[in-house]
Amino acid sequence: MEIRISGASKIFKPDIVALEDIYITVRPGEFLYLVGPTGSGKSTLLRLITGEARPTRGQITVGPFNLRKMGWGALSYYRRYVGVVFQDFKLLPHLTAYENVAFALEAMGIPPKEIRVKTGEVLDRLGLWRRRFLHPPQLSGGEQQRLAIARAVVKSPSLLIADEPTGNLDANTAEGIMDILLSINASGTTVIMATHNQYIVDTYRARVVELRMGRMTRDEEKGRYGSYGYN
Amino acid sequence: MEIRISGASKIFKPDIVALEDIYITVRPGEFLYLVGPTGSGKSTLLRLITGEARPTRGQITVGPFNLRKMGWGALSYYRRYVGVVFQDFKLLPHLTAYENVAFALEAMGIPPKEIRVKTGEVLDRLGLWRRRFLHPPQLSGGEQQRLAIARAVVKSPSLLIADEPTGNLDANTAEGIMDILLSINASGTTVIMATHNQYIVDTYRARVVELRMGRMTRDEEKGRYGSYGYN
Amino acid sequence: MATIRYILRDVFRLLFRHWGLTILTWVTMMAVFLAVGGSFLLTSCAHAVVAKLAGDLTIEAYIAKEFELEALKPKIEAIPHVKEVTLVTPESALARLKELLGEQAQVVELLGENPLPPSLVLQVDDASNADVVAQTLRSLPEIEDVVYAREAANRLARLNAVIRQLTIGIIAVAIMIGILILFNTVRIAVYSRREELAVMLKVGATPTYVAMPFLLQGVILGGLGGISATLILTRAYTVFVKHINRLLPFLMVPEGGTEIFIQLVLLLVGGGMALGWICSWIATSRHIRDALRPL
Amino acid sequence: MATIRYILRDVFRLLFRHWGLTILTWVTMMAVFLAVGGSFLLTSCAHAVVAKLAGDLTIEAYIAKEFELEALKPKIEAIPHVKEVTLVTPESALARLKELLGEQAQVVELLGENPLPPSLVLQVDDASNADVVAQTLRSLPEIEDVVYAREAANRLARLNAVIRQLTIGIIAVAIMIGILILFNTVRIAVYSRREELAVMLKVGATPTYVAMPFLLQGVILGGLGGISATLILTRAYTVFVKHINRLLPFLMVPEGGTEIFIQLVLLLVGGGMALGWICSWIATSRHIRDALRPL
Ligand SMILES: Nc1ncnc2c1ncn2[C@@H]1O[C@H](COP(=O)(O)OP(=O)(O)OP(=O)(O)O)[C@@H](O)[C@H]1O
Ligand SMILES: Nc1ncnc2c1ncn2[C@@H]1O[C@H](COP(=O)(O)OP(=O)(O)OP(=O)(O)O)[C@@H](O)[C@H]1O
Ligand SMILES: [Mg+2]
Ligand SMILES: [Mg+2]
Repeated sequence: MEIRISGASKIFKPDIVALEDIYITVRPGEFLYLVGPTGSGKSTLLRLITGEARPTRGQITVGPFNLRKMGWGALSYYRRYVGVVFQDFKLLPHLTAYENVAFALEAMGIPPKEIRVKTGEVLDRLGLWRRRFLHPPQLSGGEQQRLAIARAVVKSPSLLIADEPTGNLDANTAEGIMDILLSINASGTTVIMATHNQYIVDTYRARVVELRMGRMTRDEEKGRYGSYGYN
Repeated sequence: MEIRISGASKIFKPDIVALEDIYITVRPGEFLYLVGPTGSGKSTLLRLITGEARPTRGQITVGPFNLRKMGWGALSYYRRYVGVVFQDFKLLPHLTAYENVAFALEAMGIPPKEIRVKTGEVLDRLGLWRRRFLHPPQLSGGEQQRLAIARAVVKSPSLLIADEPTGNLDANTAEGIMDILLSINASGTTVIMATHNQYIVDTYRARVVELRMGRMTRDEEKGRYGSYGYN
Repeated sequence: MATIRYILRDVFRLLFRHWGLTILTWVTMMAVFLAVGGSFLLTSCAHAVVAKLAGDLTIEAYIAKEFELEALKPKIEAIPHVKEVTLVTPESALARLKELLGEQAQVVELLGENPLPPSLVLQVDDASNADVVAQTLRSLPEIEDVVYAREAANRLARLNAVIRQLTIGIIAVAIMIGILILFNTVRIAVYSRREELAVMLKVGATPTYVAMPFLLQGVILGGLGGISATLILTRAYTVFVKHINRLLPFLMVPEGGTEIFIQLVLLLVGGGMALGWICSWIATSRHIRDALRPL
Repeated sequence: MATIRYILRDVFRLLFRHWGLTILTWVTMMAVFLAVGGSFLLTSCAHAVVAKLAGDLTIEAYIAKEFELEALKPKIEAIPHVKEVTLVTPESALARLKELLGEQAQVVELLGENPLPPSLVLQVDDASNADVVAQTLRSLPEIEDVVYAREAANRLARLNAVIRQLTIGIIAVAIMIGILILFNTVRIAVYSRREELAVMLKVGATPTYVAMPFLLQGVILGGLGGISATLILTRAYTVFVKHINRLLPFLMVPEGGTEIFIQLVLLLVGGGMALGWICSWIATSRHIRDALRPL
């Protein structure tokens, strides 16, 4: 699905300008890093794309969906095609790790057998199979983060949004996660990933969009993390 | 306050060995990094020190407090002297950023005037003063993390426990946080910090304790992040 | 479809995970329905007792000697609101007078010839119609005099009216209280899960899929509350009526018939399920709207 | 101390942040108290009516001609449970008989000399004591005969007993339902904040500091519910009694006195506050215990 953001601004109630005049087009199957200092508007931009937030000005379309004006029904239909790794995970604490992943498939009405196979596969791939009966609060920070990734990835989305998916992971595990994201991307899924991880961005080179104080300051093919790193 | 952990093990209900036979003594005023891959037991060890978890075997004392056997009253009294930055922040969503910080002082019965001064100072220092009226869900990931740090730091604790305090921060901001933690440490506070941030550990050298699968595998003065980094 | 399976599983999860809350809500609903059903039974029973008393109320019509008693009977029976007519011959009237005088019955012996006229004793369908019937009777040429407890009839009629008002009032208040409590309970229950609800919607669940378990939970709890209240009331009413009729047989409280319990079932079980659905719907839809509203 | 200030501020935060919930809880409590207080008033009022009817109950004692009426009176008045004694001379007895006979009063003219004995009319303090008093009277040599509505006396006594049982039963059920609903409401309210509560304890707040706002909130809501229910009941009772006494003056329902409303205030406001505290305590302490229990 192609993403077109044209002239999007987001101003929060009193006067917080989270985003200003953003123009980005993401081609289907692209891999895009979103970088920038804290509070620069990365999560807000991702929220515009997932339909959690609506731009104050400007247009956003994702494939056939116009996110400016979309009803409830269309929104939940749209979200089936979008996998999201939230910065704060947003796992369901009353479900086990297994159920948290299975739920994303159940909501799509997929039959139980298929769910069992897919959920088992993805948990195994993310090293969570032995933790499948634990509830999110019983998991370590990194395990929670991997569970959030598993839930986003399991439904083979057309678009994968990952907000800081390696913040709680050690370097080795982070590389493992990148392998997964890249292989999903290789199978045709568009991936947008907001990150502070300089090593990842500089190693797995891809398109980099930089935000600073809500404005787009850089958009490079095969870019680097940028100057506000550990120079 | 001196921390003595001798022979502590933590086994979760069925058979998850989160920690095994840990011996650590932390001198008052020391700065200690806790490193190790995800799920190696760092948070569990910190929880033993804060009294959130109780060791299955072994002893833990912090200054005059014996954490093996401590009643409710003693526990909440003890917690006034310990500042904790939780890995998942644990901010109060119905309070504003300002109130979240002020609350930690109110719980200690500190008079309003003093609270106003201290809270203002710490918010300013962490760059959150302009966000003081926002509620945690309205803050960016990095802002939430800094707010969690502010809340732990504001009460000038004798012991500061920080679990992955830079996971959602860009490199510049992370360095700013390290400056704050080091200056607190310089004023006599013991600091224990669990982290995956190789750059920080390797730059601001201090004692490093490494955990792997619940066992202590390294304990070095002026140590380095270790071999499981981006080698 | 698989979706239905998942929804049903979620309903049972909702019910069993917080079984303490489920039981409390159930018992609360039952309590509310007990109050509604109890006041329904109590008032309908008071109504029956008063109706019974009113049925005991009679009008006596004294008949001029020259008319034939038997011929008059059908004519009287044709008067509207007259339920039953009994003939009283002068002989039985004298016997009743003796009985009335009791200890002083020997006085009657002094009378010689029986001076009492023949009469008719009428029962009216409702105490409030006694006045009308009495007037109709007075206008008949055959009737010499009409005697009835006008005051008692009026009292019963008014008592009946007041009890009817009270019934409506009490049931209305009980139902309002019930709705309030149900709604509140469900509202807080959903409120405590509003974040989960929001997450589910963010992960691609449709509003219907998310809301349905809550709606069915509401229906099940409402239905359970209604059923258990009906069972308890049925049992309690039978015991209560037996007790009352043993202690106060003159009240002749009606034993619970089938049709009164069909009414109860419809009122409590049907009402409970409908209420459960509506309350859950109101409570859930609000949070769903909140969760789906973009920032 | 500063702590008290913070706690009071938190109470108002709790009350005003979720003002919808506050109002709902308040109204729910009010509804419960209306039910409790209403059944209290209704039954105490039915009790008063029956007591009034029982007071109308009289025993007639016929006296042998040779005894002096006036001399007998103090002796009778000394019998336990006798409340009032009235003398009835043979002349007034005859007048009553005529009245009783109504249309057939001319019969009495045939009697010639007045055959009726002098009598005493007694009022008993309670219908259930009528039997005892009657027996005592019969044992007196001066008394020739004793006549009283034994059946009516027994009925009233039993009715009184049943109403007393009913009062206790209804109030007990209403209070139980009330406690259940209150507890449930508070429980869910605290439940929905259990995570905040846990965080507060982790940041160094004492259990007391965390629990106090909930306890005070419970007390305030309980008190408010009680006060508003009392006000509504006072007003409603006055209107209701006026209405009833206009429609059914013979019942002579007692107007609400001061002492009945002092009872109400104690029952509802005091009870509400105590209940609010207890329910909040149970609900809160559980979550505090859970939050402080180490892993
Ligand atoms: N709902 C909201 N109301 C008000 N301000 C908001 C809201 N959401 C975000 N903001 C503000 O908008 C700015 C951008 O937030 P955003 O979460 O997009 O930052 P970010 O780039 O994701 O930062 P981080 O790297 O720390 O996650 C922040 O300063 C934040 O305080
Ligand atoms: N309450 C619990 N019940 C069962 N298992 C638990 C519980 N808490 C932690 N664990 C398990 O113990 C192990 C250690 O967890 P811990 O949170 O200490 O890891 P960590 O070193 O902090 O990892 P991370 O860097 O990802 O935060 C994990 O595998 C986790 O699943
Ligand atoms: Mg962010
Ligand atoms: Mg951890």
